[in-house]
Amino acid sequence: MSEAVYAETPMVQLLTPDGQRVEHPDYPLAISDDEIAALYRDLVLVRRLDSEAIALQRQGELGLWASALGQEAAQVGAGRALAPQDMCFPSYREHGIAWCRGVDPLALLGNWRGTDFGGFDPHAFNFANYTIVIGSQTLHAAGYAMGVVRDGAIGTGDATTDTAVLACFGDGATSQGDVHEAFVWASAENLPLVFFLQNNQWAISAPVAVQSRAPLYLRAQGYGMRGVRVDGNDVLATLAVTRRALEDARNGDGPSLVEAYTYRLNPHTTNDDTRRYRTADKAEEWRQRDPLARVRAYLEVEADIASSFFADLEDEAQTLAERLRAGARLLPEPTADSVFAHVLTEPTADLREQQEEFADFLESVRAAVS
Amino acid sequence: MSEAVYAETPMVQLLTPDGQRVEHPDYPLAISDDEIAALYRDLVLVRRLDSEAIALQRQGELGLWASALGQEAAQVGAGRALAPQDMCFPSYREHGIAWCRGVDPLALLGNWRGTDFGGFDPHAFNFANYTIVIGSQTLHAAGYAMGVVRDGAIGTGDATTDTAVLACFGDGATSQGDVHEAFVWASAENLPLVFFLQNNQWAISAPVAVQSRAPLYLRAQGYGMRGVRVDGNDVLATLAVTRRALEDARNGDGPSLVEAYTYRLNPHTTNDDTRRYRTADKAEEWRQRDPLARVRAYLEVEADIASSFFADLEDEAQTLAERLRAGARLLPEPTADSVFAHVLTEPTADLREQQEEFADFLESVRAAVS
Amino acid sequence: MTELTLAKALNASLRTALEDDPKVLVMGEDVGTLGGVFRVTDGLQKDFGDSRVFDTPLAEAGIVGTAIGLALRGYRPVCEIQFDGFVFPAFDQITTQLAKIHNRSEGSVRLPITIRIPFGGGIGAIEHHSESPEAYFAHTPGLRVVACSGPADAYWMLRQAITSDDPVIFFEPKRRYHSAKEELAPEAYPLFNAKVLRPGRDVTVVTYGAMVGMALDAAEVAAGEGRDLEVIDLRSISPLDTATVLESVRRTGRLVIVHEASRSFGVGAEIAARVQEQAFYSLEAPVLRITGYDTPYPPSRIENEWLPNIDRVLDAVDRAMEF
Amino acid sequence: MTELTLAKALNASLRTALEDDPKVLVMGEDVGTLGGVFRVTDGLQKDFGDSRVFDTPLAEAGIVGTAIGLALRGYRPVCEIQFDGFVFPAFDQITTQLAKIHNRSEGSVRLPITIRIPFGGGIGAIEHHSESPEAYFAHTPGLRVVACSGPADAYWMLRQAITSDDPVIFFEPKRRYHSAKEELAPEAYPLFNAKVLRPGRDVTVVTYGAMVGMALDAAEVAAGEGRDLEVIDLRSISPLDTATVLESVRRTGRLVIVHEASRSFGVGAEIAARVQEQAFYSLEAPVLRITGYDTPYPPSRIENEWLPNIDRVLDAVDRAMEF
Ligand SMILES: Cc1ncc(C[n+]2csc(CCOP(=O)(O)OP(=O)(O)O)c2C)c(N)n1
Ligand SMILES: Cc1ncc(C[n+]2csc(CCOP(=O)(O)OP(=O)(O)O)c2C)c(N)n1
Ligand SMILES: [Mg+2]
Ligand SMILES: [Mg+2]
Repeated sequence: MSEAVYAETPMVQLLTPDGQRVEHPDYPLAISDDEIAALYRDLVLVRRLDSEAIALQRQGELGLWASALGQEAAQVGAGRALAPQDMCFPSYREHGIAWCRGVDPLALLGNWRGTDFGGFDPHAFNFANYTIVIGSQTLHAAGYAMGVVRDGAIGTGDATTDTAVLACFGDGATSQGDVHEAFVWASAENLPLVFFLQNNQWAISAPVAVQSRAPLYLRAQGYGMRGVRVDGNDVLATLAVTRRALEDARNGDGPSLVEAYTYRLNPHTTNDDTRRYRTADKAEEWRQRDPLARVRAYLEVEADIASSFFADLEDEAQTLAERLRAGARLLPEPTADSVFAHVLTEPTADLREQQEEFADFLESVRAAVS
Repeated sequence: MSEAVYAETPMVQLLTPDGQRVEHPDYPLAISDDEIAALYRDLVLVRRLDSEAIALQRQGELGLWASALGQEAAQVGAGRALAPQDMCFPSYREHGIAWCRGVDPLALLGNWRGTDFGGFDPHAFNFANYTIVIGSQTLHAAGYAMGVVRDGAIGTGDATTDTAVLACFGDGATSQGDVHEAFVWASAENLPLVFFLQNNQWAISAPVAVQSRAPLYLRAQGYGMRGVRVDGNDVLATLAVTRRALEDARNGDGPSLVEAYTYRLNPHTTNDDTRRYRTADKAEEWRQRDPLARVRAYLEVEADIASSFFADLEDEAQTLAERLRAGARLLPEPTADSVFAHVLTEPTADLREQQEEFADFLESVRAAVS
Repeated sequence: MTELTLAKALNASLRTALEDDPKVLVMGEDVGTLGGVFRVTDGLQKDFGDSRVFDTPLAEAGIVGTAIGLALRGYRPVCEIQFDGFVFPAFDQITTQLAKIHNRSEGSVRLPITIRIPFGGGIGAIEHHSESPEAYFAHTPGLRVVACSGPADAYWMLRQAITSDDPVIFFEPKRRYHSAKEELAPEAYPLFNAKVLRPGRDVTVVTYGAMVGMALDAAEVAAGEGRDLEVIDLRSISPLDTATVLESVRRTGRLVIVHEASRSFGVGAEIAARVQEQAFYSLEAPVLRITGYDTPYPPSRIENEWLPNIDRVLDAVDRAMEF
Repeated sequence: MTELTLAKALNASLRTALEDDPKVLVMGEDVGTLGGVFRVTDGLQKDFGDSRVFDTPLAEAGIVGTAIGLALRGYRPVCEIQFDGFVFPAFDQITTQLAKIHNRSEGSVRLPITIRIPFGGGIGAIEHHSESPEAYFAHTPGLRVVACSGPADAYWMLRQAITSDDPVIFFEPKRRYHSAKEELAPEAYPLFNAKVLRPGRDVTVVTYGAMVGMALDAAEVAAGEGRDLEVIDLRSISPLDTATVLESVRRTGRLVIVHEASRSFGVGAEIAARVQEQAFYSLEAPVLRITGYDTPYPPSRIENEWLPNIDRVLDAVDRAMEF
């Protein structure tokens, strides 16, 4: 993307692609170098888990993976803006936010390995399970926010209990009726909800122009919501903008739409082939805006951090990678019991019978094989 | 509604409630007194068919009726803005537009009497059958407009073939996902489509505030569409604004949203009871803005029309009423054949068998009765 | 106990649920000030406030989707879908989310959501207001689907549905809302069990919803003709109480299934398939189905003829007896 | 004739349809430059231009709803739904509009729309990518529902679906897209007729979609064990070609129905219900169903066990024979 286009749309930026801190009048960000280093650590580890998952897919250990390469800053910025009590509703690509919420990356892999569809308890992390049907989760987020309002958990001034909700979705998702309905609910009921839209320019092979002729953050206005576009490759800007929107939500000042302008550097999933629909040069331009490089540049040039920081981080990433590599293969396999266990909270007689039938069948297969 | 609220939202008006012509810089309207009289005739006859249908319902001749009382100007304004080749997709309350399209009002009654679901051939009038599932028809309108584009029937400059599409829906419908998706399609593909939203302030018992905190015409902006609010009780303004939007569409200048600001004076349908959810004084305020009265005031005071005009029109209305009264009772009853005739374009063996079974059953009932 | 109409019995049930559990919410289009187009929620907003009983924007996906979110936050929403024909915009949220999230989350999340749907015809309505979509939901693992047939049972059934930790699609026979009053059952009967309403020896008639009353009437007429029909109100469509049906069919040897929904791929097909499999040697005649035809629900002036009725049921009984 | 994979056969079919009728359009998510996630529309946009073969915004209700409008304007759209699990946002448009407008308009309007849906499992996919929703559509009057089972048949079936003046839901067994090539059938076979693919005397096996191949394999194995299975590819689910099934069952006296979809309220139930009714005295054993279980489609590492397979079919054959 050329400088010109980058500049054409007003977009909040606090760290330039070459690592310069800049100020934005509406989004002052007081942040220490250690805190920036911590964000950098997140970015590196998230990227590492992503590339490790791709490798696992290539090795046949995962069936599929949806890479977040290029979107780490958007996700870590949003993820670190969340308070512990806030609830987040991801789509299927929010590995970086999952990381920030404390979800073990290994727990994410089962979904892609085909051992489970969830992998973790949403209540334990205030982070919902991945949702694949495009846009659905935005309505869950609106409903959760309605619950927050009914619980009186906004506008009390207590920063440890006032609660906001973050709904994640992509540029393609903006076309779905569900996302609109979530906008309707959020604005009509003034919900403590932040819509976090990662505009990574693509919905599989469809460029964002297939979905909209107007910049997406403008959609908010028509509902009487605040809307803002932030440089999604700038972790500081995304942090500041999302933090502000979440604060507004917690304070009872209603919903916002945050459009994190970014780019999906990898194919849609490991199954996808970008050569069929986009040229490499566009991706190359975006690589120049790499979300990690600018933070590293800042840290190396401007910040006073431990000299071992980068090496230690590389070690940590390596350890993580090894853990994932070993752990993926050990994820518990689905069984007759696991398939039937949670169809309903109490099995029906029919289900019990079918479960036994299935278990017997698996047993007979196992017996035949051995 | 107080003068204050009326003024609060910018709204195109060309004829004041007391019958004064006013100008609007963006919507000049050159219209003769005879043409205004013709519009008045439409308004009167549409109101008459509406009140006659209500009477028929009270007499048990119709099962239900959705009254358009108070919305006649919006509907006649929009209906008369359509060119013959334009296509219109109504919801279930557009009796006034049906009238303008030349649909025999009697043909509308079968739907409410329970003899049919359609009553006329949409292709014959470029007016789709009534659609009850809220919002659905807006997507059909978008698709039809896509067809118009593919046919090259826009932007040729030929006013007799360049074609626009009008999609009608209500304030309640704006919340439905389908309506959003229609906005997405229309704007992303720059379709020759005018969204005609009659904001009659109510969706059954829900005031428009349940759907939105922002004025509805603003919704358009977020999609990069033009949006305008017009005084929906002003037939001249609605005509001018819709005409302009349709012209833009025919010229290839893309979609618009026209919000006709009006009021549903009657209950939602003949089944509804407004006393449960709104006070009479609001309706009374709106009665002061009656869409017919202002045109009549204009014609009586400012225009030079035949002295017998009003009396002749009353006679015509009376004739129409009598025709409806007599005709409703004669609408063809559904039969075994009619129920099965159009399930598919060719009946299957199963359907044929069931049709015979049904016909035999009806025959046996008839035999038993006689 | 006093006698109530179905609408009033359901209203009483919602009222008690709201009283008993502060997490219960009632939501939907026009359920607030209006009290619902059928008045089932009459007076509830006034008494429980508009944060517990509230009108939603006009969008069914939104209603079910936000109910899911509310449940995730610990609430127990009861959603009203205004008419059967308007549940389809919510179909995606129901099938891909409501029915699957408990499973997806490996049991971590429970969605104790009740979706009330007035269903069936016979009220002289326009298109989309007389549908019987129960089979779609019954074919969707992860949902429970029940249908009440009248006031006596409905009070408890709705209370049980609301206390269920699984999503329940709760069908209400709308033509019964304001017709004959009944005394409420003194206590709850298991929600997922069928009920033999009239014992009989000759032919078993299985049905649910508004057709239960018709089937009982048919049984009266049949009795006059010396035929002893056993009438079973299915009550639960998913799970199906096959045991109760089988026990009956093993005695009578003959089964007629009645429902308003179109015949093909309807609920009757599943019952027939199970019964012929599990009571193969007991059947003296094939399982017969008296149902709506395989057409869209017809214009109302012919609905009473189109719907299953006493004549058609008796005709099927005759055919079953003649085998 | 050359041999083609299923994906290529369907591609050729679409290509010919586009060539033959300028009103045919191909639309859906990623069907343009990408050629569809399964490459079924590969190259079509390049050759027919982006006003005839085009990517839509990401919204299935919008895809079907705009296809309806296009049909009203005289077009003949072929919509692709990317995966079975993503048809549900379009369910309202399909059931309340697509299936009903011809009827609503008393025949004035025809909606010659084909909705292509890759369906079924076995490809190691994540949630929502392996569903078998055919029964929902089959239970909806006003739709025609077909499923192809392999390349040979698929070319003609899709052409016939596209020329049909009724809406057709066209299911494609996605796991077959890129597997074994077949020679295309030299000519079309009636779209709504079932086909006896393998004659046999002992037990009739009825199935459709990807299970057809498995059933044929099972028949091979059974033959080795001295059991002669007749295998019928249903092809059309609605209308059901009951006549072909009955003719077979009257000969064999035994029927096993196989499908991937969950058992309860599935397509198998309707077939069983019809056969027990219309071939009551011919049945030597109850009609048996081998299907997906009544659970959500499982995580892919266990899908091959969960899905109907040769062992389970043979087991059912044994049970049928033992009666
Ligand atoms: C309802 C639905 N339709 C189609 C799909 C298939 N699909 C998966 S991802 C995707 C594109 C999503 O694009 P976007 O919302 O921009 O998110 P991104 O993948 O870029 O993160 C599509 C069409 C789906 N998952 N759900
Ligand atoms: C999908 C759907 N849900 C609910 C209904 C029931 N219903 C009929 S009209 C109506 C209100 C519509 O309000 P609005 O869009 O403002 O149109 P108006 O009736 O005011 O003309 C509702 C909820 C419906 N017809 N369709
Ligand atoms: Mg994207
Ligand atoms: Mg309205």
